[in-house]
Amino acid sequence: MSFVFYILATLTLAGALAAVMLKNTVHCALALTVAFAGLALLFLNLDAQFAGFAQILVYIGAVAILVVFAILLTKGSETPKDGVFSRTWLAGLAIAAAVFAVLGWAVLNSAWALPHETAVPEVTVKQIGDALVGRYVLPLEIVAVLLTAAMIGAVIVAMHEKERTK
Amino acid sequence: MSPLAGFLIVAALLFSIGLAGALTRRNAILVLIGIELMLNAANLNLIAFWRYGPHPEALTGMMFAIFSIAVAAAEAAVGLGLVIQIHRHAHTTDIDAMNRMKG
Amino acid sequence: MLGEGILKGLAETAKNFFGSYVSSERMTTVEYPEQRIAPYEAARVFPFLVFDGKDWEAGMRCVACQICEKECPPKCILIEKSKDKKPDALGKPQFYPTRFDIDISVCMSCQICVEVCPFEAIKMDTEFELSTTDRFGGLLLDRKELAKSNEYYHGIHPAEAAGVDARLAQEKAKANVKSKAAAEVTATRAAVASAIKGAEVPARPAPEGV
Amino acid sequence: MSTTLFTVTADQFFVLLQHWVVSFLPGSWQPVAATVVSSAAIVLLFPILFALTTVFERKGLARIQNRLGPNRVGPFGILQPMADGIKSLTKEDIVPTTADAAVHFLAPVLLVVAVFMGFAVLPMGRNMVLVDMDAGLLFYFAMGASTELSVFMAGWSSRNKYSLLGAMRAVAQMISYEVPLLLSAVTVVMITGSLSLTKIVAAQDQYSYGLPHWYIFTPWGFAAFVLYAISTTAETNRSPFDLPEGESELVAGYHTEYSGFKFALFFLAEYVAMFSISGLGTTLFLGGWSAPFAFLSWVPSWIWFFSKLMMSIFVFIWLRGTLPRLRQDQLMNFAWKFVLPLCLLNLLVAALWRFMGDGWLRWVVCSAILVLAYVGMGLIGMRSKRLGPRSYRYAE
Repeated sequence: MSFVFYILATLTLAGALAAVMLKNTVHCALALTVAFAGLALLFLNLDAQFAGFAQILVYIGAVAILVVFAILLTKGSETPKDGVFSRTWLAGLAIAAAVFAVLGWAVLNSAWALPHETAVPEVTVKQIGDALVGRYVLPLEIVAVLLTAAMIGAVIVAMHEKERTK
Repeated sequence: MSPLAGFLIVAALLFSIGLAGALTRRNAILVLIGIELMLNAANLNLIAFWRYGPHPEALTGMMFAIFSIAVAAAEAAVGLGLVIQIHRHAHTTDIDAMNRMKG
Repeated sequence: MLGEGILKGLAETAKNFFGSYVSSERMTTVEYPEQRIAPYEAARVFPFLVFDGKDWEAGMRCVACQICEKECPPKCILIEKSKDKKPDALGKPQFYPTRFDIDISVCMSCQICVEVCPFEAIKMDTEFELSTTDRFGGLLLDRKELAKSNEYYHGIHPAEAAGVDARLAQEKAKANVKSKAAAEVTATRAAVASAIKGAEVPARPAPEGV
Repeated sequence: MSTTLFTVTADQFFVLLQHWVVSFLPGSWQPVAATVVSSAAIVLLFPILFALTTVFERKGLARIQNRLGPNRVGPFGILQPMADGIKSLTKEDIVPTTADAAVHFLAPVLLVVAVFMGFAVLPMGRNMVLVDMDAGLLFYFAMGASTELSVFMAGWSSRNKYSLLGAMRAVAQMISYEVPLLLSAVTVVMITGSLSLTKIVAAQDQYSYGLPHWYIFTPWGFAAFVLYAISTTAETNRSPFDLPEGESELVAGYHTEYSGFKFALFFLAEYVAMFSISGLGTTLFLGGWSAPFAFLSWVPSWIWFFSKLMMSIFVFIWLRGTLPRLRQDQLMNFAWKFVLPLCLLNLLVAALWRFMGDGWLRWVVCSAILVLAYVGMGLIGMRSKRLGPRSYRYAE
């Protein structure tokens, strides 16, 4: 396995761990961005150029800022008085460890049967465009409608209700 | 261990870290961060299988990942909208305190 | 409303930009230390004390009446009256300030001291390059530094200075006339007095021999 | 196209220079060395251009305001950036004690890196592009999107009410103007059919009876260019949209608590962002490195790219000298209620343009739609704003 993969993997996992473990919520959000960047580089390492740039554009460009805005709007940057982890944190950790054990076991046992074509797939943006409007035109339209609905929904949910607060 | 297995292990680890975050943290936004991580882990799996899969020219894995990125962004927007609304109403983002259904 | 306002603005600034290369009198600023803009007649910075003639101490018009000290809003003038008197321009013995300090770091150039001064002794200067290295002593001007000749006054505010001189000359003339009249009155009174004295002297002996 | 030896070498001068420099290294290292040499050239060239632009900006603004501008340091003030550089280097670098030191330090570094990454895909001359990516435009916007985060980090980490307010305003403005920026670029992609910037410039590099096929000369291209220009001035927090660092209200916005070299880094990042986004503008709409007229194509291609770049920089300065600053709500309304709808309509018009086939009809139809929409939006949008000569209630 290439050396680059190890670096990127450690970068992403370190970012993810920091995003979950840190006390200061804004630091968590910034660590999350590091995880997103690591993932984008992993996508590029897998020669999925379009997905890698889309990931950077969507996640680092928008979702990270969204999370940070939410933290500030809910005054989340002050550390809560009664501890950062919920009371039942041990159970949560156990469940997560169990899930990882199952997944790890599944991956290791089926390692021999996994496909491993090493040919680098030559993907041009034109192919992706044709696929999007060709074979995947229905999901494209559905995602478009979904995004519009989500946008309007988020605005209405987070809007100040004038009448109730009177 | 084939490179694909390596990617799968990293994706599984990322998924469990996200799950741990979602289950153990007290702040609602950190739960959303955990969910984002889990979604990203799924994307990583999709692209890994597409890259090392039998015929990558079908672009199925990558398309799936791109659509999932779009959906995850929409989900994050609505989720955070809800969190902000709950905070404005109940003045807290602590999940343990959100146990009353009263409007 | 369709952005033609923006275009007009852009055209205006473009005219300025290219105009400045074409005609240099559009330039409103000058290269300060080398070139200077001629000072305006009504410009004022900090006050100074006017004196007539050559000797600044003898010719100083200020009579230490301290009206300006009382009227000064930021209280930046300090006057100490002299014990003895010295004759002023009209020859009338007047007090003079042994100490007349103005703190120009406090003075706000409001010109109230000039307006209230009955003796045209304090006027506004146009000298503005007064920066010093030390903050306190350097900005406290004493009597000697404040005193400037009437010619200097004519130099910076010609019209105003001419008006002041005319008024002073008129007062002097009126004073002369009054003093002449007073002199005549004293002379006649002296003459009458002497006449009475002359009359009394013979009168006192006269009653014996009237 | 006179292809005498002289013009070709002049045109490919930098490419040949790069090959010559790289030829000293052993074979296996050559590709890596080539990229290193070109990126070193970019990283050196644009700070120098930044230094020159600060002088042009101050002198240009001065000339607009009928004064001379800096002319003390060096002939005509050319060495002024040297003086500013030394000043910013020697100034003490104060970090507020309550500031979050790591994030405070990281913000300018991340910003400068993100801003410089954009140049990798810009074609600065005939086959003078650092990385000829198939999804070049997408890469460019991905890098552009990551600058907002560093702006926020700067604002939040300096623990100062004004800088946080400035950062929130800057991020809100950059996000709401990023959508029209992308949409106006998408129209060009629709017509060219490719995301790669070299193909976009190649599509514009033809001439019909002397006039170039630049996209700005088509109705949808002109509209997209105007919307692109508006979005770029907003994206780089410049001229009428420089509310986040509005000196009058917010001291200096998100870089209030920065001093010394870190402040100079923010300054550098803002100007280099201006270069890279106007470089993209020239590539998308003004034909990148193609000559304005057929008979002028003997001039080396990179001269055209940089002259168009400096022309756009001059327009930035010109706008800054002319327009007053917009309020935050005006700015946001303008973005979401005027620029975005026009961008969406422009997408429609570009599609119409593409499938209506050649001929004068599509010129008339497209420009008619755009002009009608512009006038309609302008009149309807402005009707409720009671614009017109000001009426003074008290002072006459």
